[in-house]
This record gives sequence, structure tokens and C-alpha cells, in this order.
Amino acid sequence: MSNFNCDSTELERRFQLRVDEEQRIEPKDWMPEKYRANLIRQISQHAHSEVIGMQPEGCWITRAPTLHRKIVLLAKVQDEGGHGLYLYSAAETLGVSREELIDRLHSGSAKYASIFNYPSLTWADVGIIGWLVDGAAIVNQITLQRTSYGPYARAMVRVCKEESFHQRQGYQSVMALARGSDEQKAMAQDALDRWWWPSLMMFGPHDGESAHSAQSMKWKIKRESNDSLRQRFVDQTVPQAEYLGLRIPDSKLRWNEERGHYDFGEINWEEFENVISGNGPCNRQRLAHHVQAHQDGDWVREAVRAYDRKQLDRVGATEAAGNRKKHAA
Amino acid sequence: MSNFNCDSTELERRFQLRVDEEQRIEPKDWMPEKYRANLIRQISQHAHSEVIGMQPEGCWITRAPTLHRKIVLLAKVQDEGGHGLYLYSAAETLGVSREELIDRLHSGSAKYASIFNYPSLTWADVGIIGWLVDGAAIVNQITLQRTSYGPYARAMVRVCKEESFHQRQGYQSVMALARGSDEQKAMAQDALDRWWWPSLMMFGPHDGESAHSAQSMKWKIKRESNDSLRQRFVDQTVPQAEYLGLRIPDSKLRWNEERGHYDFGEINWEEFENVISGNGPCNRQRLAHHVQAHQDGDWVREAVRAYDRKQLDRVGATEAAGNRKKHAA
Amino acid sequence: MTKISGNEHLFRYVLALADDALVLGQNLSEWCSRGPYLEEDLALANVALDYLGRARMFFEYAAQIEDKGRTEDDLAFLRDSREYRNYLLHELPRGDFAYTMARQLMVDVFSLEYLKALCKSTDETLSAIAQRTVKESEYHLRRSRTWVVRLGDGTEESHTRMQKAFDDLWGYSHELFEGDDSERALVAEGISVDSSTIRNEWDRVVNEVLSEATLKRPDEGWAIRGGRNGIHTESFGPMLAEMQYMQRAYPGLEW
Amino acid sequence: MTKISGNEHLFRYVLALADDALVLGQNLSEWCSRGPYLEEDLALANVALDYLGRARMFFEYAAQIEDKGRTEDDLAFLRDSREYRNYLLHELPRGDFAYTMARQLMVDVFSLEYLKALCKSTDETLSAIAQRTVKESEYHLRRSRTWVVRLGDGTEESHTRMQKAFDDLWGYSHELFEGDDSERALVAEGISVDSSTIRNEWDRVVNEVLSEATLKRPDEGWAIRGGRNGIHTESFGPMLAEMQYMQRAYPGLEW
Repeated sequence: MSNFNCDSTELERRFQLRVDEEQRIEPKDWMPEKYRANLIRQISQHAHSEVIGMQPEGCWITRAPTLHRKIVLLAKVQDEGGHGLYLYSAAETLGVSREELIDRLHSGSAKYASIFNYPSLTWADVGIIGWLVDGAAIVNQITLQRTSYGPYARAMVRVCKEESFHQRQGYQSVMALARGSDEQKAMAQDALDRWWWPSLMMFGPHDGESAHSAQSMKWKIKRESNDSLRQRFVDQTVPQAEYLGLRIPDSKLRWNEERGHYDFGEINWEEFENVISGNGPCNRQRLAHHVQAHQDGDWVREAVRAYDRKQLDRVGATEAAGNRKKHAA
Repeated sequence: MSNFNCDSTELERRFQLRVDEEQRIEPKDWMPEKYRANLIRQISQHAHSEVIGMQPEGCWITRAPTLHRKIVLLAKVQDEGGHGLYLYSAAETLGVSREELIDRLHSGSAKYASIFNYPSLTWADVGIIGWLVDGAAIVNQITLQRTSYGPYARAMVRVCKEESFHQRQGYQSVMALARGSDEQKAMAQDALDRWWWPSLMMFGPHDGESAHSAQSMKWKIKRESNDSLRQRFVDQTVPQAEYLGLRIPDSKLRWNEERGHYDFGEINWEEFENVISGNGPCNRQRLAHHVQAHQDGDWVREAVRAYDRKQLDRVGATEAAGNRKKHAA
Repeated sequence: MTKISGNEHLFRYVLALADDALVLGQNLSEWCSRGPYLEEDLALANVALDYLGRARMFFEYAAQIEDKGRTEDDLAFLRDSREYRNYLLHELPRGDFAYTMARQLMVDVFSLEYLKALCKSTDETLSAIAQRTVKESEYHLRRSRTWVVRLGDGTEESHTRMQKAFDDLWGYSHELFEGDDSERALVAEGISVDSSTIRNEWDRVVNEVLSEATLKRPDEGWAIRGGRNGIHTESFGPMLAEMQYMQRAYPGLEW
Repeated sequence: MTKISGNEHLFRYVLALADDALVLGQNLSEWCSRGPYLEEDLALANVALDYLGRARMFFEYAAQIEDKGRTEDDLAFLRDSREYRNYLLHELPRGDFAYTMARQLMVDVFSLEYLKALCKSTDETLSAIAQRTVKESEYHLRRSRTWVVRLGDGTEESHTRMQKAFDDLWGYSHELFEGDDSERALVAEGISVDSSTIRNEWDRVVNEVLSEATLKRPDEGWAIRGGRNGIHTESFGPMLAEMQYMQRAYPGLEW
């Protein structure tokens, strides 16, 4: 990587120029290897997050309290899978196969959003996840609609549209609880208490401590800093919680007139590091679930390949027979 | 089998004499091959019935309505397994291994009581099974305490003691329902409606149509005819149902003063044949459940054999070392 | 036997159709995050959603017919197992992918023909529901048909699994064509579909698919019945316990 | 934070012990008809019965302490998941036979020491329960110990399964030695057992068994906590739904 020759330095300069001018980079364009690698890491992490994110809410599909909620939830989890698909496709334009990406997920070398390593314990969690987790995701993804890599930016446009729909549904579902019985209110508050801090962690470490941030900002595969995105999320979410009559579990939370933003307490970074590095409450179950499903599907994928080969052979045989006939004629 | 020589005819005559004199036949005694084969069939069928019979009630252990009922039910299902063990041991004294008996069960060549091919659908079924199915089993097994084969007779003594306990527990459990809410009464009546006829079928075909009956009676591995056992069961059960205020689903059922017995309707023999021959509602699930558990245990049994071999080798090695030392000394 | 009014028959008829859809939708929804391809997760979720959507329409209509203040959710979640009257085929656990696809083929061929006939129902609501859903079943059938052929004619393993799936499921197909008293009572007025009339077309299509998939049609000797009488399989109770949990634990609340 | 009275601490303490016993008993009971040997079905049912018996004694006592008219069954069956405070180790699904036996070893070593200490409780009921159950745990430990050694030192497959089981379970062991506020509040009066004092003996015995079984003690880095705060695993909800079904569907009846 370090022995650039003149040509590639020049290519890189031109590349950066295009990025600076907000031109979209497309799959067939030249790009620095590190840009490609970084994008693959980021997009696949995003894709894996969507797919692993199907689990915490998915475990409530069979127990949803009404037909309406069951349908809404199943459709939502399905959409997350759909986002995973868009994003895998975007990553594939960078010359990596989905199978490789999944291998990296299973081997632990690729990550996913650490929030999905917390368990979803009550029905209220489903609503809170929609409200907070999808809410946090959107704050980030809206900026990524302007990311420098074309396929990624376009995937984000589609994803954002659906996510805001989910976020609203989640909020409405929490509202039903907040306006419900005492038990329901308590359930909603309990879920908010458990998911609030992990939601803030979704934006990653403070700007100074983020490994990839500076270069990613320069390449515009990241458009805004972790801390500023987190602040935006807090600012938009606090009034929503107030409206619901729910209490955000942060004694330091207060409006700062001067800054025009909410001040809020410090994240427990030790917990963040612990969960990221594989020791969260559900890391093993999440991965095991995905690996199991994938292994259970081995024979199906193999059968599809075998069937397709047979079909090709048959077409081949028919054509050959056709050719023989022609020659014989 | 048909070319008996003089000796074996003589042996057989003496054997029958002993049986006629109500002497017990023991494992080391000479016995006709057909007696042995018939006993193996009968005892193993009985053992398999106990083991397969764990399933219909077993599926309610995790859903029992109170801690007390959960404990009673688990202990009962455990006892059934225990009866299976006594009976497999009794069969093994006839020179057949448990592994062979299980193979025959899995291959379909050995049968089990066809009543266990009906599903257990509500909590009431658990009580009704205890009352009717264990009740019917006892009526038969009491006579088998005097069966001619010693190990079988002794197993029956132990089994009978526990079964009457189960039967009382089942009856009490139904009584709790019969004295409970309308829903509970309806649940008990529904279960009685579904299990009554299969219970009567437990005694097998009419005396004239029973394949093994005549020879088995002569050998005293069967002590009373199917029809007379069935009559006894009906006679003892009808007053019990009356006491509970439950209706037996048989419009022909009435007391016959002259006979001193209850008259009752005709069994649906077509259904009986259908279920016996493998086409009952649960035949496949019952067998599949047993096969699955057995397969899941393959690696465990293999590990136990391997461990035991290693232990033997170690003992051998230690002894060999001891011998070497002795020689060296 | 208590005399059942025409309205009661209609209620029971619609409720049974609702149960079929709910129970199958519930089973299929378990595939979400467990499919062999991500694409398949989404496709199976689609099928599940179609069935749950049908369930909702049928339950709404049943509640309206009953007119005793019970809601669609009361009917869906607050009956005990013996009151559900879905066909057994719909309630069997999802099994492996072959099992799910074999069942889908059997159900889809049946549903498509049934809904086509129900489009002509003299009951406007039933006819409207059928018209809204018949296209879905066409799509479902295209999928299950393709999968059965691919897996039947794929590898040795996939062939074995498909054949075993059909062998294990076949006994549950017979009751589909037998209907129940309520269905029969409503045939004359042209409200219900006489299921027995579907048998021939079902046989034709299923045989065609099996043959294309190099699979053997299982023997007919074995037949399990009971769904329409609430005689279920033992796996039904635990499934219900899970499905009903929230409504049972928190009765009477809005969600 | 609301101040908790001594009585409330005792209630919470006893209830947590009841939850541990119930949830493990429930899990173990699933082995009935599923063991590798018929003998093992019976033996595991015995262990399950011992745990369910303990659960009953603890729930009875908890109901008595609470004195609000709730019965043992109300406490056992009519709380929602967040109110159960069992250790997570107890609620994990039974897994394969290796997983069940690895868990049992971990739980049995702990329970035996815990009950021995609880025998000396100044609370007579707790001391009596401990005295009635400590022999059971001795027997349980002999069994789980034997199985772990046999399977660890059996075939390559059984060794791999046992090692994987310990690796997957280890993270749940830490919270066993941490107790909760109620346990700590009752230590001074000699009512409760200070779980942290059990750690050394647990380590000693478990290390000894692992070494005899030719197994590696897993790394300590990974630790999951939450049971005593009602933060469960996701498998807990469906298990609860099944366990509570009858009480939820038919509230307030006698069985």
C-alpha cells in the first residue's frame, strides 16, 4: 500500500478532487484500495446490522399481541432483511461476494451494530427499538444519502424512506403503551431505561477516538462526526419522550439554552467496548442463530446449484441434438 | 419349528404339566421356542407401550397448571419409564437384548398399545389417561401377576402397585375438573368422550378373533380373555363416571340385571385395525419422537463405551506395570 | 344435536377459514431470519403476511357475523385449542425447508382453486376477500412449485428430503376435500365452496409437479382427520401458548 | 430508590431461590422421554423433581412471608418475565446432553456449597429446606461429575461437545457468586448465604472435574449478568408462555 508510484498518486489526487466536488464515485471508476476496503467494511457492517437486527424484534413475531401488530412487525422485520439485501448488493459492486461477507461475519472479522447484542425482553422492546434504534439509524443514514459512493448513497435513499416509516410505527406502538394501563406504561418505561444508553452508543466513540473517522470524512463515506450525530438524535428524541410522558434515564440530561442543545451524561464506554468486542449479553446467540440458519440452508443452496447445472446440461444436450440434426439434414 | 423330535415333544409335555400346575417358569428352565418367542413379543410390546406411553402425558409436563400437578405428572411419567425398564429386563432374561427390542420397535415389527396413538389435547386428557388407560392396564396386569413366566409375573407385581396409585391420581385429577368450573367440566367430558372407546380397544379383539389367544391361555402367559377383561373394566368404570357426573359416550350402555354386568355398544373395529396398522393420528410422531431421542443419544452411548474401554485399558496397563515390577524385583 | 342456524353456520364457516390462515401464517412467520437465502426469508415473510392478512379479513367478518362484541383479536387469540378448527396440515410445525415447501405446494394448489371458486360466492364479503387474495395464491403456487421441482430434482439429499416431506404430509391432505357441516350447509345457497369438487384439479396439478420433480406420489392408505372438529396434533398446544401469551397475560388492553 | 424493609428483602431472597429451582426444574423436565438411555430419562426426571420440589417449598415460604393472599402457584405462574429473578444459567434451553450435563455440574457444585451454608441459616424455614435438600445436591453432583468425566474423556465427538458446552456456559457462571441486594442485606443476620464465599470451593471442584475430564477451563473474559435483575435471555419468554399457559388461560381455578 505504501509504495505508490506516480500514476497512482496522480489518480488519487484526481479521485479526491472528484470527491471534494461532490461527484459520485461509481463501481467502474478508479478508487484507492483503502477507500474500497473501508467502504466494504462499512457497507457490510451496515448490511450485517440489518440482518442481525432481524433477531431481537423477530423473536416477538410469534407473540405479538394483536393481528395488526403481528402483521406490522413481520413486515418491518422483513424490510430489515430487504435493507440487508440492498446493502449486500452495494457491497458486491466493490468486488466482494455475499458469501465472503457472510464468512467474515461468521468468523468474527466483520462486525454489526452492537446494539443488537442486547436482548428484547418484553413487547415494549419492539416499540422502543423502532422508535430509538431506527431513529438513531436514520439520523446517521440521512447523512449517508450524500456519501461519495454511488451505490451506497442510492441504497441509503431507499433505506431511509422505509426506516422513517418504521420509526413512526415504533413510536406509535410505544404511544399505545404510554396511554395504556399502568402495567403497559411501566413496560414502556422499563424498555426505554434499557435501550436508551445502547442507542446513544450506536453513534460510536467520541470523535477523537474513532479509528476510521478522519479519513472517512475526507473520502465522504462518512459525512458527519459521531458526536454531532448523537447530539442531533438526543435533541430530537427528548421532546418525543416528554410527549409520551416517559422519563429518559439520564440524571444529567437538561436543555442548554446557550448551546441550543440538550446536555447529557457520559456513556459507559467500558460497556460499549465490552459489547463490541463480543462479550455482550447476546453476541453469541446472535451469531449462532445466523450460523445455524446458514448451515441449515446448505443443502438447499447446493440443490439449487445442482438443479441449475442439470438445466444447463439439458439445454446443452437439446442444442447439441439440434445441431446434430442440422448436420444430419 | 415343526420337526420336533421325540425329546422335545417330551420336554414340551413336561413343560405344559408344570404350567398346568401353576409352577413358575424361570429363565434357565427349558421352554418351547414358541413360548419364548410369544413371551418376547408380549413383554416387549408391553415395555414399548410403557415407554411410548410417556409421550402423550409427557407433552403436558411443561404446561401443568400448578406446581403440585407438575410434580405428580412428571413423577408419573417417570414411573412409566421405570415400568419400561422392569419389562425390558424381564424380556432380556429370554435372551434378547434391549438394543434388539428397540430396533424392532423402530422398524415397526414390534408393536405398542395402540391407544398411545391418540393425541393428548387438553389438560383433562392427562387425568383421563390416568383414570381410564391406567385403569384398563391394571385390569389386565392384575391377571398377569399370575402369568407362568417368573420374571414377567414379578415385574407385573411391581407395576400393578404403581399403576393403581396412578389410576387414583388420575381419577382425583378428573374429579378436580368435574367439581370445577363449567369450562373444566366440559374439558373433562370432552376428554372422556375421546378416550373412552380407545380404552375399550386396549383389551384387543373379541376372543374369537384374537390371533394369539388360545395358545397364550394354554401357556398361561395370558390368564383371561379379552372380552372378560373388557367387561370387568366397563363394570368398574361406569359407576366411577357416574360419581363424577360425567357421561360415558355410549348410547347402548346400560345395566343388565340378568347378566349382572353392563351391556355396552360395539367397538369400531375398523378404527382399531387402522390405528394398529400404523394409520392412527399419532403413530408416526410417536415413533419419530422415539427414534429421534435414540439417535440424539448415539454419541453419548458411544462415548460411554469408549470411556469404559479406556478405563479397562488403564486397569490393564496398571496391572501389567505391576507385573513388570514384580518380575523386575 | 343442537340445531344450528344459517348464521351460526356462516360464522363457523368463516371462522374455520380464518383459523386456517392464522395458523399457517404463524408457522410461516417463524422462517423470518431462518431461511436458506436472505431472499427466501423475505419471500416466505411475504407468504406469511398474505396469510395473516387473510386471517384478519376472515376474523373481522366472523366477529361481525357473530355480533356479540367479540373482536377479531378475541377470536384469534382467546379461544382454547379445541375451538380452533383449522385443517391439521396448516398447524404442523414448519420442519425443514423441504417440509415447508411440500406443505406449501399442497396448500397452495388447494387454496388457489378454493379461492377461485369462492370468488363466485353469493356472500359479497367472502367473494370480495377471495378476489383480493386469489392473485396472492397464484404467486404462492408459482413459488412452491418451483421450489418443489428444484429440490426434488436437485441433489440426492434434497430429493430424499422432499420425498420424505411429502410422505410425512400426505396423510393430512385428505381432510382438505371433506369440508365440514357448515361448509356443506352453505353450498346450496352458493355461499360456500364444496371442497370435494377441488379434488380432481388438485390431483392433476400436484401429480404434474411431483412428476416434474421426479418425486413419487405417496400411498393413499394413511389419512388423518380432525382439524375441522378441533382435534389437533400435540404440537398445536405449545404453539398456541406462545401465540396467545400477551392476550392471556394482559387481557382486555389496547396495543 | 425506595427503601426496602427486612421482610421485603427476605421475600425477594426466597423468591429468587424459588425462581432458580423452578426454571431449572422446568428445563430438566423436558428430558423426560428424550434421554440417551431410558435410565437417564429417569435419573434426569429425578433431578427435575428435586428442583420442582424445592421450588414448591421456597414459593410456599415466599407466599407466607409476603402474606398478601398470593399462593405458591400465583407466584410461580402469574408474574411476567421481568419479575422472575433466577440466574440466567438456570434458564438457558436444555441444549444437547453435554450442555445439560455441563450446566448441571456448574449448578450442582454451587448448590451443594450454598445449601450446606444455608443449613446454618438463622431462619428456621430456610435452614429446614436446606437440610431437606442438601443430600439431593450431593447425589446430583455425583451424577453430573461422572457424566462430565465420561463424556469429556470419551470419544473425540463427546469431548468436543463437552468443551463447547463449557465454553458456551462459562460466561453465565460469574453472576452466581455476586448475589443481589437482598442476599447481601440478610447476610449480617445470618439469614442468607454470602455467595461470594463459595467461589473458591467452586473453582477447586470444577477445576478438578475439568482436569479429570481432560477439558480446558474456559477463559474468564466473557461474563453475562442480569438474572437477579430480571434481565433474561430471549429464550425465557417462550418458555414462560408455555409454562404459564393454563394459569393464564383459566385464571383462578382449582386443579
